[in-house]
Amino acid sequence: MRAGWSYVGRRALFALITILVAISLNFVLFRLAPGDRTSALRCQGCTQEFKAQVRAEFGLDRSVPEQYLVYVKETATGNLGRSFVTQQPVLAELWKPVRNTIPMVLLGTLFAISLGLTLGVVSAWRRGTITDRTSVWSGLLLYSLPTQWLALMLIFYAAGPLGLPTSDIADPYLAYENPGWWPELVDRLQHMVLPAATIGLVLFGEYTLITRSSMLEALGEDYILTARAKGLSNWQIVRRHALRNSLLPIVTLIFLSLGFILGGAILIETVFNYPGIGLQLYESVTERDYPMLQGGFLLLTVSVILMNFLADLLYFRLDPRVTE
Amino acid sequence: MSALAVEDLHVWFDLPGGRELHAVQGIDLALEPGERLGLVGESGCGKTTAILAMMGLLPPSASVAGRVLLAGGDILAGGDRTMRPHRWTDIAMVFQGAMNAFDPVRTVGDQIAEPLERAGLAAGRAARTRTAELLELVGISGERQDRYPHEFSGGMRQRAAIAMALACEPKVLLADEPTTALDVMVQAQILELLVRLTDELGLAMVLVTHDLPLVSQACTHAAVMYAGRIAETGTTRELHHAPLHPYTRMLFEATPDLRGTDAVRSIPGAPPRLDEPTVGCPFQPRCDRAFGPCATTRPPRRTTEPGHLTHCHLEGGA
Amino acid sequence: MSEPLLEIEDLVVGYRQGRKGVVQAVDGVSLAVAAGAMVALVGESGCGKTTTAQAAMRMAPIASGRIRYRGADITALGSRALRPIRRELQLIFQDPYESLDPRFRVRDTVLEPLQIHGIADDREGRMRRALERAGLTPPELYLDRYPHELSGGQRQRVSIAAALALEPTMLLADEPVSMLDVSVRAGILGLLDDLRRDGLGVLMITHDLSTAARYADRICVMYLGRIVEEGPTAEVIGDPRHPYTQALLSVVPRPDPDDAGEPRILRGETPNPADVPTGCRFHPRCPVAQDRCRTDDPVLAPAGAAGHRAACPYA
Amino acid sequence: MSPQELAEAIIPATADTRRRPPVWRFLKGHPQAAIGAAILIVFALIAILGPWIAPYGPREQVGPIFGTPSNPHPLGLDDAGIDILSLLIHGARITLIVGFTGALVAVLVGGTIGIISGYFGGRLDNLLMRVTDYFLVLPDLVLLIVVASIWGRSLRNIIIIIGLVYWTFMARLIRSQVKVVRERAYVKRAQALGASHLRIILRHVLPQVLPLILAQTVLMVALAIFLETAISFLGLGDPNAPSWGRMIENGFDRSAISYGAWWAIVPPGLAVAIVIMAFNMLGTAAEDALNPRLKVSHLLRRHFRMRPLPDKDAAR
Repeated sequence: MRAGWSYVGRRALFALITILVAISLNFVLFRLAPGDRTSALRCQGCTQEFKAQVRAEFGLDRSVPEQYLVYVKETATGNLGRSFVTQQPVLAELWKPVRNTIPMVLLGTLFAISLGLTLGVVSAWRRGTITDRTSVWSGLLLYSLPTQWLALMLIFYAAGPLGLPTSDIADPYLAYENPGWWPELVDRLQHMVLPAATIGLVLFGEYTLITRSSMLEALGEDYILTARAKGLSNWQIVRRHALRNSLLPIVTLIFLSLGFILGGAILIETVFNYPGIGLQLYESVTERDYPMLQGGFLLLTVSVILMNFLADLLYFRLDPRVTE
Repeated sequence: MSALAVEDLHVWFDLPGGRELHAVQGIDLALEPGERLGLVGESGCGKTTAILAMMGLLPPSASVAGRVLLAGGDILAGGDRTMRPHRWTDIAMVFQGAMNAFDPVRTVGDQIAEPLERAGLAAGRAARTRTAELLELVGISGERQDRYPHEFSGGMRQRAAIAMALACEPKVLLADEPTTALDVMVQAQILELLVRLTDELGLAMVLVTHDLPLVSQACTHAAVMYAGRIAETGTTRELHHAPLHPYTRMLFEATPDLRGTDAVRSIPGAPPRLDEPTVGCPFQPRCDRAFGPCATTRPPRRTTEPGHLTHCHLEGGA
Repeated sequence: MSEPLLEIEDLVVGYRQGRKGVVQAVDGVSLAVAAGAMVALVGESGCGKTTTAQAAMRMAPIASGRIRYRGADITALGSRALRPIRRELQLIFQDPYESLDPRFRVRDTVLEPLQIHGIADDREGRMRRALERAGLTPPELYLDRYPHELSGGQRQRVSIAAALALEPTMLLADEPVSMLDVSVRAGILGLLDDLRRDGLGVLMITHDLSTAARYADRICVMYLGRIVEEGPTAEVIGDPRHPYTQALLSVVPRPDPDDAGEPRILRGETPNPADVPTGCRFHPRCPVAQDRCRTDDPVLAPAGAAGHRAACPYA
Repeated sequence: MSPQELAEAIIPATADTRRRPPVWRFLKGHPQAAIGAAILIVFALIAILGPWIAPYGPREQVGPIFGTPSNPHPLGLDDAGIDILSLLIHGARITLIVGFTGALVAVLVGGTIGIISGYFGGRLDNLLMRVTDYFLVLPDLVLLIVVASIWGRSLRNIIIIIGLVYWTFMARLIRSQVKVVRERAYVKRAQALGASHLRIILRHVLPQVLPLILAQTVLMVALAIFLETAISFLGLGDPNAPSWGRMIENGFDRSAISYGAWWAIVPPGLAVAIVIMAFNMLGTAAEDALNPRLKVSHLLRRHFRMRPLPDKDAAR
């Protein structure tokens, strides 16, 4: 197993280096913008006091390489600067919306994974049947829908009949009534349904297609013929041999699609006015709150990198060949 | 009673456009326990298709006719339904690329034990013990059953594939080019193993190969296939010393011998297409002894010694 | 026999393999091929026979040693200076299904070497002559076919025709028939034999001793990057001196079931060039190994008749 | 036995299937791809003929705000009283141009790097693949938002950024293909003959990977269009280009929902969905056709059939 641990070590090192690259890229991208962090162009409503504080904190009167080092150091210690709008630390400002986003995205993704994987497997198994064709076409269709548009369609055509709220994360009147945790939870969930469904539907299409073709590839392998020769039933072949092998590429793809999911979250939260990290980013863009934008971008990139690392670990668990 | 008998086996494949390819055109084989039969032929002659048909492993585009008798009972009559109970328990197979015959994410032992559990022969601890025994039988330490296929070398994987085939103590073993892609020395090891196992366990084995010398050395009997038919069957000695079919003789003439001095001659031309009906003898265009009836009449089945059969118009040997 | 065409002297080829360091695929190989001669390089997979041929073509990184062609050192020539040599030395590949570009007609495949070497005069004639020489007559029948319209044997002949288009003096054939059906092998080997009689030098790489025995003048047996035995074919086959050659010969299947001798099957796996034993490389598998074999690395020394050498003190 | 070997054992060499079918044969054999191609041709014609077939101009107020669909305006009017059908027709050109050029940038950059990396291998390959590794983990839309908000809102920027985000996918894919082709004997032979790298790449390598490049380009156009609508929706699109993405944004931004003006949002979204779907249909079908591993399945629902023995005399 020593070879295995060196694999884990190397993937961890890669993740660390990638995070450093992401931090550097973040620095460069925002340096390329006109003006410095505190110029009138970029920090219109800032007080002189606030500007001076930012200048000192990030060494803006020093040379660019020195600024870079300060930036890396500050970032490493968790200081991502202060929001221009609220003048509060970025990290704390980001934490609130992130807490709102995670359950919503998780709900949608789990929905997509469970349904997409099932339908993909069934579809590959029943290749060429009506079931297969239906799931391929519906997968293609869902995969092709613009996320924001699907969200709008749900507002137009699903919210009314289902009696679901289309905006915000909670009913504002509920706070005055203080009815206890159960109605509040139900209210939260009701607000989550449509955003999560949008994410779920879009991903569901993608996952169905990926699972299907990955499964089909596995079913063409020689060891499936061996399994058939050994007298295993179709179900045993799928369960014991095809499934695990076809899951290998899917795991990577699901984790890799996290970047896509986060992008989707921006669009969805904007449509549903759902106070998550996506809406926060959208507002930072419209309000030109660069520190928040910079911090949000870094946070999302790092979370994608960590997810990739998780995928590597999972791959290591699933595939005995991964040691080199 | 023969361990395995094949009677008038035909296989067709559907081709696009409603056409058909008649891959196996009525072959007969019979093996006693302990016999090793080499099924020899060039690529595309139908030898692999024939043994896949004996295992019932053909794709849905295939249709089959004829009988496959295991100890006297026809297992082919009901198609896949009557085949399945016999697969691996009575008739097992060693595949060509042992490299790919194993699932890469499950241990070797797991995959050897799998048919044991399926057939209700052994489970849990008993299955592990049996798996270890099987591995020892093919010369691999039983402790290696927890290893994964990629941790085995090519030769070891082929041994493990043989162990897997023997799991349910079948009476018949089909081996499809078991040594192709292996080095000469490893090939010798595998052949030695197969010969020893058939002798010790009284297995009947069909060895499919394109390599005539291999059959001469490893098998007691041989069947030479050409264009979906059997050109000649007999003992390996009969085939080498007194071939009845010119194809058999010409194949030997095309094979260089380590210490031979005879000229090595290739066989001109190429095998016929199997998606069109053949008139007369399929080998006639390439045959150096073709005469009148060969082009028009399908050669009759003839025999000289018991068990030495041919499909050829020539009388008195090739 | 005239002056050697191709001489390989003390060739060492190393590959970097991951973090394991350098693997010596070929470790001190010397051989020579004369005009009108066929030399067979025989051994199991991973013994370095293909790498040797590639190094002779200057297609593998040479760590040390010399490659001479017609007496001229080509070991360090740049790609421009190498061009005239590349006209004279031609490779023939193992797999006829992979060696032809599926998008090229036979015509294009055979013309390509002429285009690469900028030979403009009589292209058509050269192409036809090459096809005829390779046994594809009349050429008109094949010129406009794609590889998928040819049989395996025909593909290999096209491959040989492409090699002959530049009228080379030396052929390097890497397992030229191992992917072909038995019935057509003899035709391809006979063709190579005819070319040898016409005065070409042929270096044939093969794992099949029967083929080598039948067609080659000399046989070099390789084991783990070294030549362990070499000599005239009749000598090596009839009177093998190295225990490895002896074992190898004993397991070659013979067409006659009555010809079987007692096979001396070596145990263990095909050796791995990344893990070379000390002393004699063969000692862990050798049936006659002594204590000194563990430490002493034997060199090729005369054994038996003239020109026959083996790398074993007990030969 | 591998699928290819099985096919070869069964079918004589004369029926070899190694050569790839030409485009029309591919379309004929894959209805999914044919439908996709047909849809794309229709949209391409609309994009080309836009100014001549659109009933009104893209900035022409022809009726009331959010006018309902009616006879002269079958898809209604938007928040500025502009005819939506006309906007759709004008927008087709912009959307398709962004999609195609964005994909083209990605393909050119990624394809070149993929081929160089795969063909030459070694240290250069290592370096280039490390770089793509880093790019691969960047969340695409988020990066796009950041860059667009810093660089400013213009079509050119969007195209460049789309190209820069997606070249990595292309490079990875092409590289692995080229690595396979590079080991083919005919490439080795050309090398042994002393052919230049450029010649080998152009004559032997590129033609082999071209079908895959084309399939991927098609899929990439879909992605690029997707990204354009997303970035436009977030208000970072080109203010002067009325693309479909901007139409959706406009509808949303100007409260089409509260007006109940579904016609301001449904048609452009539907157009985007149809075009993306058409690209995906074509692209995935091509991808599947190029994947030999999908040709054989050993899991069977139906089995081989039994049939009576043929009549002996007829067989003769």
